[in-house]
Amino acid sequence: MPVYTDKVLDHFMNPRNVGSIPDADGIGKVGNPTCGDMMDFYIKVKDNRLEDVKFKTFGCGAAIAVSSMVSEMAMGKTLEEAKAITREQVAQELGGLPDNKMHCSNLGAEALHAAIEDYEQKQAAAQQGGLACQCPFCNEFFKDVPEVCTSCGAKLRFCDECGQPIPHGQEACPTCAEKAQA
Amino acid sequence: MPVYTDKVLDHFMNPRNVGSIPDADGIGKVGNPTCGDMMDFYIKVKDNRLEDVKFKTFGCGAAIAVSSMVSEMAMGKTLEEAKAITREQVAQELGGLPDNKMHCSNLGAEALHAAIEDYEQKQAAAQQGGLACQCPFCNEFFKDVPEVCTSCGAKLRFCDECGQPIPHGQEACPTCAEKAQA
Amino acid sequence: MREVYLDHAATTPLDPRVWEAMVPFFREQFGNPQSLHRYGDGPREAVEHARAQVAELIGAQDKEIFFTASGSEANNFALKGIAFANENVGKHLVISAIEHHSVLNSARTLEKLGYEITVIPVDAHGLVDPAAVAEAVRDDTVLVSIIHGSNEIGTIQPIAEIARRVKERKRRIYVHTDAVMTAGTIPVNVDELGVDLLSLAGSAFYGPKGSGALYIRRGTRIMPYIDGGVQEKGRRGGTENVPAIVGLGLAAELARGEMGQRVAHLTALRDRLIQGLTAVDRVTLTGHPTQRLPGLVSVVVEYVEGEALLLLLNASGIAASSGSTCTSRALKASHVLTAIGVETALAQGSLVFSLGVGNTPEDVDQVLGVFPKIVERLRAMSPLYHKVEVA
Amino acid sequence: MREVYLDHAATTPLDPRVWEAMVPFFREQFGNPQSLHRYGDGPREAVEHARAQVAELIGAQDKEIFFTASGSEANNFALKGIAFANENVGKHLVISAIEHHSVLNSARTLEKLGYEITVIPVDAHGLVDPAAVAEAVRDDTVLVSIIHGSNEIGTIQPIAEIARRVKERKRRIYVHTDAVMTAGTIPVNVDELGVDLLSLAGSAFYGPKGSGALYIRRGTRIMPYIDGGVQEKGRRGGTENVPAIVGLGLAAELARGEMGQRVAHLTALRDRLIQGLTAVDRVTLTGHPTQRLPGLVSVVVEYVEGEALLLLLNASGIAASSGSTCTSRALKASHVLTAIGVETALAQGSLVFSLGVGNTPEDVDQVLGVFPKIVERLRAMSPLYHKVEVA
Ligand SMILES: Cc1ncc(COP(=O)(O)O)c(C=O)c1O
Ligand SMILES: Cc1ncc(COP(=O)(O)O)c(C=O)c1O
Ligand code: FES
Ligand code: FES
Repeated sequence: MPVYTDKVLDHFMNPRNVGSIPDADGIGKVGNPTCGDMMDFYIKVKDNRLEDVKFKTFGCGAAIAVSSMVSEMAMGKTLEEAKAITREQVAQELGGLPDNKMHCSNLGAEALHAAIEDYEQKQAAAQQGGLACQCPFCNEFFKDVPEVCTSCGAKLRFCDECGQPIPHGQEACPTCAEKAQA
Repeated sequence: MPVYTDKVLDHFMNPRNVGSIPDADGIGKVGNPTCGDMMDFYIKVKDNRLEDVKFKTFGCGAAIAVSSMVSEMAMGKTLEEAKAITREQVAQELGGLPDNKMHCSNLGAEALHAAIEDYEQKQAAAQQGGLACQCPFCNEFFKDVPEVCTSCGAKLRFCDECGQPIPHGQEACPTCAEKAQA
Repeated sequence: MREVYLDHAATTPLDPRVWEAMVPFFREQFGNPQSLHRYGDGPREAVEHARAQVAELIGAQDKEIFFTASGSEANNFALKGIAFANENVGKHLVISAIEHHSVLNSARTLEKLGYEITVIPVDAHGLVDPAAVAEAVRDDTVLVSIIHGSNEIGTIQPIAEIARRVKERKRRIYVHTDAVMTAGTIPVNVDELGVDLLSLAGSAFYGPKGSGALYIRRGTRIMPYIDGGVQEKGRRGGTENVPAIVGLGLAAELARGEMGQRVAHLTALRDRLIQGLTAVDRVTLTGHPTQRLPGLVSVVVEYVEGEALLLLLNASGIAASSGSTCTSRALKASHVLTAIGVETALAQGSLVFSLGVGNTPEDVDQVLGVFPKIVERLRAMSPLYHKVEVA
Repeated sequence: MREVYLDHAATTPLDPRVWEAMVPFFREQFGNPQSLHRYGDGPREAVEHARAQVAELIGAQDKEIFFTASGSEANNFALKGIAFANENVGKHLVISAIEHHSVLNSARTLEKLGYEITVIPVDAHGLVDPAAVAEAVRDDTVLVSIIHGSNEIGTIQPIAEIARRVKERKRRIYVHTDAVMTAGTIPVNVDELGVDLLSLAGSAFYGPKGSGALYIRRGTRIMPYIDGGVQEKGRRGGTENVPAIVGLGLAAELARGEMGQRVAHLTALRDRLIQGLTAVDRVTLTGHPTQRLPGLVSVVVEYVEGEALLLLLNASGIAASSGSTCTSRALKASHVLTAIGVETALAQGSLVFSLGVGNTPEDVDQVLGVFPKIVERLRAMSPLYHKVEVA
């Protein structure tokens, strides 16, 4: 009796949709390495449907399998359908997960939802008149780039290359790094 | 690894000198059934030597083997030699005893010594002029039979048959019982 | 000489089918069930299968079974685990006067640690009065622990009635039963008994030594007793003894399937043996005449000592046991015999024959053939016997 | 696929010679060692023989060996048995920050019961400073318990020096060491170590699961932990697991006889494996570079997670383990890695390969052949890795 079902192992050994999307329409990041898991989801949206979904995951076998499963489940779905994906559904699709790994399936759904939310906020921002800059801390949009976020008060740093804000405590610009990697 | 040595088992299975001596020169009784062990030793003495030794024992295998061994060791010895028999010697002769059974070998030696002491006291009493009666409680001798022991104050009862005192709390006369049994 | 084993209460032989099932887990399947790699897979599956087998034996859910290394460990776990976890509720426990030493001494240890213990007496047949237990329960009582079947006198307690009465008195009180002698031998169902905790041991029903389990009803507040890693859901640390657990599981399954036959077989032999033994002068049955373990025969033989009886029986090829002072390392007569009012002097002559599925009527006849002679021989040697005879 | 078992710290395979020695005690020799009849004789002798074998392994007297069912039980016994028995002396214990869970959680349980625990930190190599231990000892300290060899980082503690310093500070203080990883693997002598108590387990050196022992120096005041009958001189109740004890005994004898060869063999493989693994970028050894268990290789692989590594290694036929959060049921990173100052994020990538006598240079090569690819593959998937690469 292996800890994981065959389906989990298959998704772990042959994960679908690994990678990032340099010009993603939405990016969702959850977890952090201190807790042992971290997931980044990237989405491309077309006609309200997920045209492409990619992920990068640091985490256990379940975390990787869940990421893969979620990406597969979400692919091609409308945003509303994708938002309705729950961790129970993910676990069920995988043929079950050990009790103590249920939070991994939670993370997968969360990261996907975060990516969709990110997309929707950007859309909203665009509708609000092409706001140039978004605070990496509170997700508020600005037309002009302030020194300090007018919404949450965070001090903003910007990448010399692309001008995007760099999250607090990080050395490199995530936007450029994504591109360089792609 | 049986609990007992072959020698112990031999003495237990084929105990030497089991029985009582109706006209014993000395009787030694130790232990009581509540503690799980009780030994009676009977001796016949001739020319300061143990001419005959017999025993009755209620107790475990070790107790029976020890009784048998002690009777064999004592047989033919002078009283002084017999009094020098220790529990260690008994245990050694038996090839050893389990730790928690050492008290049984003690009992054996004690019962023998008690029988010799009984003999010596009777001798002393005889030398003191044929004292007729001995208190069963404190072993004091009397010329005339008192109602109450003048030494320890115990109330004495006597056998209707043989006139010997009957120990406290006992129904039958031990002296007659011995004879009836023999 | 024909050998007759009549000491199944001490330990049963291992069922060859159980043995066969254990073998692979000593060899290829040696992995640790906690391992994530392939070596852990088979052992883990086997442990969980065994858990289901044990659960089914006593009508429990799989998750309520926690493996231990012995019945004694299960009893320690139950008493101390409950006591330590429920200190804030109270520090009072109730046990009976005829518990196994692992319960009795656990209670004594708790006493030293500041707990209070009430010991419920038993009647001459060794029965606990459920009303007395209910009455002993107080506001600060956290556990009632009563043995199910006695290994010394065979009496089976009315646990269901005890549990019912106790819970009537105080709802949130835990009830434990030491079912080492009954689970796997007679029908035992945790819901019918109404208990929250139940101890069992594999070596009592043809399973391996080193195997045992504590049933813990869901929702029971208990502290682990062997602190350690994540094994047994963090409730019992230590690398799982996989072969022993596998053996316990199969032994449970076999016991469940064959229980009816086994009980009938044992009961017939038991009654035949009781009848023959008690036909000897001044040999009396101890424990309850009918409410007793199907394979357990316990008697008291007057004027002789138990160990000496055992040794002579052994010399005749018969293996039995005794609760006499001389057979106990502590050199004290059995507290169980004392509790049923057997005089200490008589308790010295206690004998216990415990039958097993492999015993036959011939075995019983062999005992009955030698028993009177052995008793006579020792009585002839006893300084107690003739005196009474004469009197 | 060629299978390579490199998880001997989790459990070792049973030595076939040990197995052979155990078999009779599952079959004809099934009796209870406490039985007075013939069925008890062989088992009793076997148990005492095993006691002598274990005693000899660690330079103890036979009477100082008490069998348990696991290393964890031995650790619980040591800590709680000493704590409960010496309450009148004091209620303070000293342990290190890198103890096994069975020691750590026993200490925590004692804390709940009103005892005070001082935890001594370790340096980056996982070493305890003897001076720090001596300083932590107070008038009310009853026990110092320091692990001998760590199953997670391999570091071997200077127990002799610790015991010396402690006894210098306060004479009547007990010193215990958890030697589960060392006894039977490297030379261990209770007098040279100067300890009063020492835990060991058979499954760590090719003995059976369900076997363990606590060494208790003569004159040590300790309470039984599993209360029960007279087994183990009243210090540990429960029917003796005879086959397991027999197996432990022979495993101890074999270990003593073959220790030199075994250590040489393991050390060579270990160093080859360490060298190969740490040649990969951002893979670092944890624990002490030289003062370490001969068969234990522990590393941290940056940017990837341990369980994922294990699963891919498993898919390549290699069985290993990890102290990452994801492999612990408690979902907390290993307290041992935290104690040696490994950042929690890095601790996620911990890997432990533990070698055994059956491993070969080919096994090491198989690991080194796949390891870089596996790391690369997971790093490619990791959201952490490229960021740092770029930075
Ligand atoms: C250092 C150490 N102590 C104690 C134990 C517990 O041993 P067991 O699993 O036999 O209870 C282990 C187990 O691997 C260990 O490595
Ligand atoms: C009623 C009862 N409880 C507990 C035990 C202890 O079981 P173990 O020897 O497996 O620890 C026994 C042992 O025979 C027993 O008869
Ligand atoms: S007479 Fe009881 S132990 Fe010997
Ligand atoms: S990512 Fe850690 S348990 Fe899944």
